[in-house]
Amino acid sequence: MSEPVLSVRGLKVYYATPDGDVLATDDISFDLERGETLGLVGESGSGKTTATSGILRMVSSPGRIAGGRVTLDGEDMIALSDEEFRKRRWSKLALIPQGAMNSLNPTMKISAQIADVVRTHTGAAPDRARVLELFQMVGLPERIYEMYPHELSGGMKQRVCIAMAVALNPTVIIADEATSALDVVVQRVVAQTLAKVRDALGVSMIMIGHDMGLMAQMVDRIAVMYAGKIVEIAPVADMFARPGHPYSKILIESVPSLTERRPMKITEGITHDPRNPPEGCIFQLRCPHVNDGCTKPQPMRELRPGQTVACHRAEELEGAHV
Amino acid sequence: QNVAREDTVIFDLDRTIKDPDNFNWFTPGTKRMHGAHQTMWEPLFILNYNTGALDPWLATGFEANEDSTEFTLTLRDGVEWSDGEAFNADDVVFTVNMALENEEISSREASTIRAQVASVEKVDDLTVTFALKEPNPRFVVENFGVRIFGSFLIMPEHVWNGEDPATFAFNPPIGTGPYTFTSAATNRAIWDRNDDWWGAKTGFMDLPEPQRVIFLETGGAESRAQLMVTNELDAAQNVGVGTFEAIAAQNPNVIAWHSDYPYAASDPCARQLEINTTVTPWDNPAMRKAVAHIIDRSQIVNVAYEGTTVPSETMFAQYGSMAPFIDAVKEAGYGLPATADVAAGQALIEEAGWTKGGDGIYEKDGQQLSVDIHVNSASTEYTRTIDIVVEQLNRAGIAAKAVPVENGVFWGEVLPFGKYEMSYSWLSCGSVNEPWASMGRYTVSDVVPVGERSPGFNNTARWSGDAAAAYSAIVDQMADLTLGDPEIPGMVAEAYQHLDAEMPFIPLVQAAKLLPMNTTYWTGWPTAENYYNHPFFWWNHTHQIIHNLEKAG
Amino acid sequence: MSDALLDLRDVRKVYGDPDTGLVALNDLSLTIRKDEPEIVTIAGESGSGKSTLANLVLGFTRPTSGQIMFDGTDVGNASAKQMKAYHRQVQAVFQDPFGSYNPFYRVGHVFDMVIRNFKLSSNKTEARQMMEEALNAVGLTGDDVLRKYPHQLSGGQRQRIMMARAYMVKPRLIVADEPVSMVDASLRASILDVMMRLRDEGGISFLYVTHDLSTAYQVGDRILLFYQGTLVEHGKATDVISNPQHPYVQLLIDSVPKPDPTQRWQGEIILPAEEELRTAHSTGCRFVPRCPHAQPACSAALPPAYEVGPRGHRAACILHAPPPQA
Amino acid sequence: MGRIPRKYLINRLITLALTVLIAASMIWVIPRLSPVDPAEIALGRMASGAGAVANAEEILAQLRAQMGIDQPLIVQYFKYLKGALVFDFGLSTATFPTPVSALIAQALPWTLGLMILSLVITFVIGNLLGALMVWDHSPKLAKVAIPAAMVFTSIPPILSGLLLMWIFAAKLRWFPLTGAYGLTVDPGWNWAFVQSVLHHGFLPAMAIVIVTFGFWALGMRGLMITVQGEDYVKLAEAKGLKPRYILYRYMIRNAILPQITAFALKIGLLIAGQVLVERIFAYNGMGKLLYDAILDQDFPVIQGVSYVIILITALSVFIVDLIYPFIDPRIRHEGG
Amino acid sequence: MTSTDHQAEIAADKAARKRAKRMKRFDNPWLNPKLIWGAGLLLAIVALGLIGRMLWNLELVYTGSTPLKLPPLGFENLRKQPGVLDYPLGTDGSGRDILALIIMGAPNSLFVGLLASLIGMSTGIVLGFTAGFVGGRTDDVIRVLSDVMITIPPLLILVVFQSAFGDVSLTMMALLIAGFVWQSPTRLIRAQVLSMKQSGYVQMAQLSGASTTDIMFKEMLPNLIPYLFGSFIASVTTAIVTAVGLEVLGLGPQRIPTLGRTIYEAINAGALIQNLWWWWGIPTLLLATMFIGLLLINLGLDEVSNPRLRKA
Ligand SMILES: Nc1ncnc2c1ncn2[C@@H]1O[C@H](COP(=O)(O)OP(=O)(O)OP(=O)(O)O)[C@@H](O)[C@H]1O
Ligand SMILES: Nc1ncnc2c1ncn2[C@@H]1O[C@H](COP(=O)(O)OP(=O)(O)OP(=O)(O)O)[C@@H](O)[C@H]1O
Ligand SMILES: [Mg+2]
Ligand SMILES: [Mg+2]
Repeated sequence: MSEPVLSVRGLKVYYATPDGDVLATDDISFDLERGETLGLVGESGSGKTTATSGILRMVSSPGRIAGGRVTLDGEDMIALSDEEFRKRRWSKLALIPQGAMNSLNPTMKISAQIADVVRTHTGAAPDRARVLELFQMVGLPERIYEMYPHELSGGMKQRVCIAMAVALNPTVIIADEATSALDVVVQRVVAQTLAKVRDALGVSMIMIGHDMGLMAQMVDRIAVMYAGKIVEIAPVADMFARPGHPYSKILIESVPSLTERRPMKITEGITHDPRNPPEGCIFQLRCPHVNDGCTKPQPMRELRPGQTVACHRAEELEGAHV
Repeated sequence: QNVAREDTVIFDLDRTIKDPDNFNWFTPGTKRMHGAHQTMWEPLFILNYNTGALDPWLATGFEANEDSTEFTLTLRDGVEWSDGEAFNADDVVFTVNMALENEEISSREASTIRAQVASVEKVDDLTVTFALKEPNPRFVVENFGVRIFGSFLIMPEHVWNGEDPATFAFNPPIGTGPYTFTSAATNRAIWDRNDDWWGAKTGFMDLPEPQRVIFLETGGAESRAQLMVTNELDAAQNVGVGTFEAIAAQNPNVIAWHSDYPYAASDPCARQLEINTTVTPWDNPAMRKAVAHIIDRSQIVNVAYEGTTVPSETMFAQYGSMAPFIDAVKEAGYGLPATADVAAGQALIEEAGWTKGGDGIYEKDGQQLSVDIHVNSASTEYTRTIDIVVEQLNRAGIAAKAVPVENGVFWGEVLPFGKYEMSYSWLSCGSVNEPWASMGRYTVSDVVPVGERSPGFNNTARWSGDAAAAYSAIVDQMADLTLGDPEIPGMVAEAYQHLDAEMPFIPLVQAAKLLPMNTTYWTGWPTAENYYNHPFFWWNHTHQIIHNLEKAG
Repeated sequence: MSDALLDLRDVRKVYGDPDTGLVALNDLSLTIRKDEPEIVTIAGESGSGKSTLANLVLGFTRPTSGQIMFDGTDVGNASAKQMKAYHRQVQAVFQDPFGSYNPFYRVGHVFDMVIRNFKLSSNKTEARQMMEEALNAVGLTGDDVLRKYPHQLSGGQRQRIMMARAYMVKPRLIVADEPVSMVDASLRASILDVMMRLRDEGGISFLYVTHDLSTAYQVGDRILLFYQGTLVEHGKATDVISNPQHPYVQLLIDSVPKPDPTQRWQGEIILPAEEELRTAHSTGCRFVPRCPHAQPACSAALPPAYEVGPRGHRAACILHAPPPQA
Repeated sequence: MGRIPRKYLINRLITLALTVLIAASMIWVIPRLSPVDPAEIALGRMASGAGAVANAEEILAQLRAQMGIDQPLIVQYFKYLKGALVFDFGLSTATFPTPVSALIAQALPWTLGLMILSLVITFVIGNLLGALMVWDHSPKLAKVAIPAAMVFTSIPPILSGLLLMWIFAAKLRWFPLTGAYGLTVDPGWNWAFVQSVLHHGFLPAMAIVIVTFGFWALGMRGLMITVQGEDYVKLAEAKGLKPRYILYRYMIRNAILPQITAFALKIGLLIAGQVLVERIFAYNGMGKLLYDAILDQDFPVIQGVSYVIILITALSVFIVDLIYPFIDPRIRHEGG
Repeated sequence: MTSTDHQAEIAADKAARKRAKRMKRFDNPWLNPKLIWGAGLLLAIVALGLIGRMLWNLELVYTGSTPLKLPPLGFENLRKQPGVLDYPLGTDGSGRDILALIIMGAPNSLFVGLLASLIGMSTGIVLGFTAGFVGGRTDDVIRVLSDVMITIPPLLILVVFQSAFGDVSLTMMALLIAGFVWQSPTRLIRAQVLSMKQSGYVQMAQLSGASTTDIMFKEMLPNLIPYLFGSFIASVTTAIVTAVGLEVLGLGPQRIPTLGRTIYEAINAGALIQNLWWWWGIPTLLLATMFIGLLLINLGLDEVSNPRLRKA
């Protein structure tokens, strides 16, 4: 296997709050291979966006990066100065933000917002043709060149963000819930667009979301996050066929089916206070299979080649329903 | 063209020139004070405040008939308007007739002429005769002599003829003075010397030294003080004594009327407390007298004026020219003491049936002895004086309260209609060289009921009764006597006994103005040592001041 | 029609000018019967008029034309007093469970309000019992939640409490506007389960508004699909979803990502330039600009709902027009 | 965007006319609530100069006629409204019979020119400082110094004016003490005059700037905090744009929009607030005119000045409403 | 092993203690230091007024009750007179004691500000709720009215009142100023009411059969409190600045000592050139104190209601 294009080791991002630190992203590690799409899933608040901002070094007060290492293309990102790192942003590491609806400057034309990132990183503003080429790549009509964000629909804005992300041929694109706010039809169009440019440009991608259905459609590997920790990483086929962690199982099984009506899985319990994670397994308060061993630390371990999991009962529970 | 600072004299202007393009002085506004009647328009005579004499200017003299109903004025030969036309009797007759015929021109001088003159006639080019409606020995000084502030100014017939005097703007203006109008904006007016001035040609007087005269709006005491310190101003309007000392400390070239404390020059209008004689309990002369006893004039001088003026001894302005009359009153025993005699005042109040209540205030029939004193809020000098009077009255047992009102309201609604119990005023103002102008303002002929406007703001105290009638009889007699008649001082003293007994108003203090004058560029300013006239440079007699200025160093 | 609980007749809602404004809901007729409680799903993409319908039924807005009858009263013209009485019968659960709580008060406030205003009980212990019972119905206990502030609860708990609140009023109908779209996948099931239990055990009908077809399939008895304010297809949920007949509904169902990496999307769909055909002037089928089967006749008039299957399965598309009778 | 729809324009024009009409009526009514007779006051003022006036009745009658107050109130009112349309407010009572419009014509250019300029400077400085208070990359000093500087906002403008005058004109002599331009320059479009005007205008302008910038700074601070949390600012950062560029183009550009409306709303208040600054610097703008008129109780002038201030405010609100869609592309003219 | 355990324990203990300390500090957002300082400064001014009234001879605010222009204790004036203990803050040009003046004046200025904005706020609440709730014509009328009021200079109204009544009292002045501070709370509340009307909990209340007054006062008003408080403080500042502005113009109450009028008199008497800095400087300092207090409260309130601003 070649060297991963992006490698994250022990990343910790904490938010200070009046009642102590929120361990929003706590000691996560993963690799992103060249040309691969990695899905990062987890329920709302599990720290997906926070992990992204940690990688992009965009954690602002009250948050802070409490530790960890990020290597991009063999370069240690943590060691770079702010100014150096700024130059790496977008040219190597682009972001399709969560909520593209609000991610475009309302008082700037679409074209200008694409142009300014190109100008900043290459020194020259792109000509009209280049911008239109980008529009075409994501299936946007030419007429939006002169338009302002509010004149576009949500799906179009999302695609503008995609166009912007690929403008500089970055090495890695992080798509943070690029489609969750959209209708299914539009979501499908946007997802397809994303897949198309990814394949055309050969970029590596991290796709963040909580919709397992969409993940099944789009990604090569999946990392499951729960309460700031990654609990399982597996190739997408393995993940759906043989999820190793009870939480992964729940995620997969709670996707309602369109083909058969069956009683739904009900999981009870409330996620722990993110400031006070329990000792040992992070999921123990909601896990249906909890036992005494769960209070011991649960390191990630290889279940089978390519599939790692943080559960001491993984083998034992395999095949069991939640 | 530029004129060097050392050839320029800069006077202070304490208000905006609202309408710098209009030189029709018959309509109200600042159409004269910004240099027009100080440099461009000359008066016929100028009253000398030191000697009481009328110095001839555009006129050379006058004669009156026996009963002072007809006056003949002789004009100076060789006077020219700045456009070269001769100034002569036609101009005088034209201008006076204009005032007589046009009731809508409302300036005070025009109204006065209208009230006094029956007709005017030219005798020859340099002689004019006025027929008056009533005898008035003071006709010339009142109308043409710069008695106070201005005089009736003669306008050029050849420019004004055919114009509507109510609306004519008279721009560009011309005059007979040694300066012509150069430019004006709302905050300054510039006048440049006319080297072809008639006075120099005829030998009447040399050309004045300043090549340029500027009247500059300064924007308040602080800025005028700063301008004075930085030599950007040659003569400033009134400042407080502390301010003057601060200026002088920073710029030793700045002087005032007196070289030492109290620095200030006296103003022709002495301050007084007007008492409405129709309102109980102040309709009782004894009560008014009691107030007079209670007031401590020296405290007013010390606090409100910081010692820059003196307590009034009589109703008159204490100029040298008034000395004979003041002395006569004092000799007769009617002069006022500088300090109070509170006990005497309280005795009078108690005699009138009042007794002191628990809170130290007099009471009668369950009523407190109280008084509202109206005061014009336009100046802190006024309000401070009344603050002190109020304090003094309160301490003596009279519940006094000051009621400050705005200038226009004070003069338009309060004073003339008698809508006050007591008020701060300077209504005995008028006499500067003879006593009638002031005394004539309290005669019974001017008494009207409260709520009607008292004619000419005279006797707003509505003083009537036997004493007032006796007083009026003497004063009316005085009215027809020629100026300087030796009978007059005696008559003043005789009339004054009634004033003293009844006190329709209580003289407080002399008014003073502290005008800083800068000797950095110019010397020859009017001062107590160099008393060619008084120093109010916004008056029509400023011609004299400018002629007296000499380049410093 | 005395057996109709809720009866909508040609209900139309236009925002703005009645002639040129935006038709949020186009002449909808719908009946929910008294005798058999059911979950009626209202589905469609964003902006298709689902919430408008919910608000009309709840009396928050009044229809531009048409009538909404509830058990004999005209909801569109109800007085304030009638409205209060009406709300005893019809309750709601909204999309954003957090927004439904006044942040100033403890959770108990939502119950107190109902009890006080509807005079459900004047006795404290009785009231407490009612709350407890309602909370138990959604799997919670009063001690757990009533003294807490809303932000101290999880999203799922908040939404279940809202269900409990609606249930406590013992209404005949609950309008649930996207009750699970802001709740995590893992908690979704429990809320939908509550809905089904309330239907079965409490005899309460639901107007279940959602854009998520899979949950509609799981819990819905009947489904109505909207496109830009018009009803395009309706019928039994299982019928419609497993066998959609309207091109839009087909596209919709095809676009739902399948949670199976081996069954990825086939083919590519293209969205034409968005163009809304929903001013009051618009005629014809609203789906024309995106429809692969569009034909000139589609734009002429709004197609009626043709019968396309058993048990009242109907679709408003001329593809299903019965062949003209000879 | 683009053309302004006719219906919207008409709508806004009606609002404008209505606002001006109501405000103008109020400034007409208010002085008439006062029990004093303006003619008596004018006469009183005439008398206050010398302590007496002859032919009072005659003058009064004339004053009444000239002021138009001898007519029934309703006639006066409509005459006033008619006059206001063409900026004819009658004659000043303090400097009778100067037309009020002439006085305003003299003062207005100074106010419009320099005072508005200083308001604009204040606006710019205030907003910039407000933005810097929030911006992550501002120097530490700015975050302490700016709030401290806002204490000046509590100082009455006259005092700030006097202190500036005292330090910079009297002591340091960097600037002239008073006036709008030098004594030796000729008004006109020549360089010397312009220079002189700027030199003279600096201190009065500063006096206004230092006491009013805090208002804008505080407002901007709040808006910037909101904008700072917006997703588009975060994305801009992720885009690796230069911080300064983000500050101007993404943050200030968006945060400033409500401030522009506020500026239009405040403009009248700010002009009126300058009265004393204009007075101590003998700077003859609208403020000074108003101040003198207040001292003289010259109601026609007060009315005229107030009317012009009202008109300026209403017009600026109107203009901002019209151009707002051009500066904020999100807003579209409604009703078109 | 045990030693590292022990160390870890100590470290954990330390961390816990630190966390506890931090928690305490943040326990109650209202214990914001800015808020406390701000309120403290204002209370100090009130205390100056209250305690001063008991301890100091207030007769000294009358004209001529002290020597003129004495400097504060420890200074000398231009005439080389030293300050005396009887008048520790010096005296003014009319023979009044500056300490007595500020004891009387500072609470007066605060009073005007508080009263004016109290009235303005109440008006704003009533009108804002009415406009937001009733809507339609009523809303239009209120909007036009507030637009009109914004365009009218307060000066004009004050001038007229003074000429009509000769003088204004503090209360009257506060009333007049209130006429100019109600617009912004009105707008703010109207906007809030409009958006709250759409909010879930108001709809829930409607569904729960709550009456309109209940909805306004029980559901909406409590949530407006932070806004109202912030807006109140802002309008107190505006009101004080307006009041002082008018007083400095000489248009305020004539007979009641206020900070603005003291400054007005100082300026009129040429205090600057006479170096009578205490005459204008001490009232200005008090105004600045008041203003800083209000500013701090405002900033503090901002932090309370907007946690993003709180420092970690
Ligand atoms: N500024 C902050 N202060 C305190 N806690 C924060 C802050 N920002 C985020 N958090 C907390 O950090 C945790 C992770 O948040 P994050 O936004 O990364 O979640 P996410 O996985 O992206 O969720 P979603 O799917 O909703 O986007 C959450 O518990 C959140 O409440
Ligand atoms: N108060 C309103 N005024 C004007 N237009 C409105 C209003 N409320 C809704 N609309 C419009 O009516 C249409 C239908 O809106 P509605 O909220 O019913 O859609 P929805 O189906 O609930 O969408 P979503 O799934 O996004 O909640 C939309 O185009 C919306 O913009
Ligand atoms: Mg996220
Ligand atoms: Mg909706």
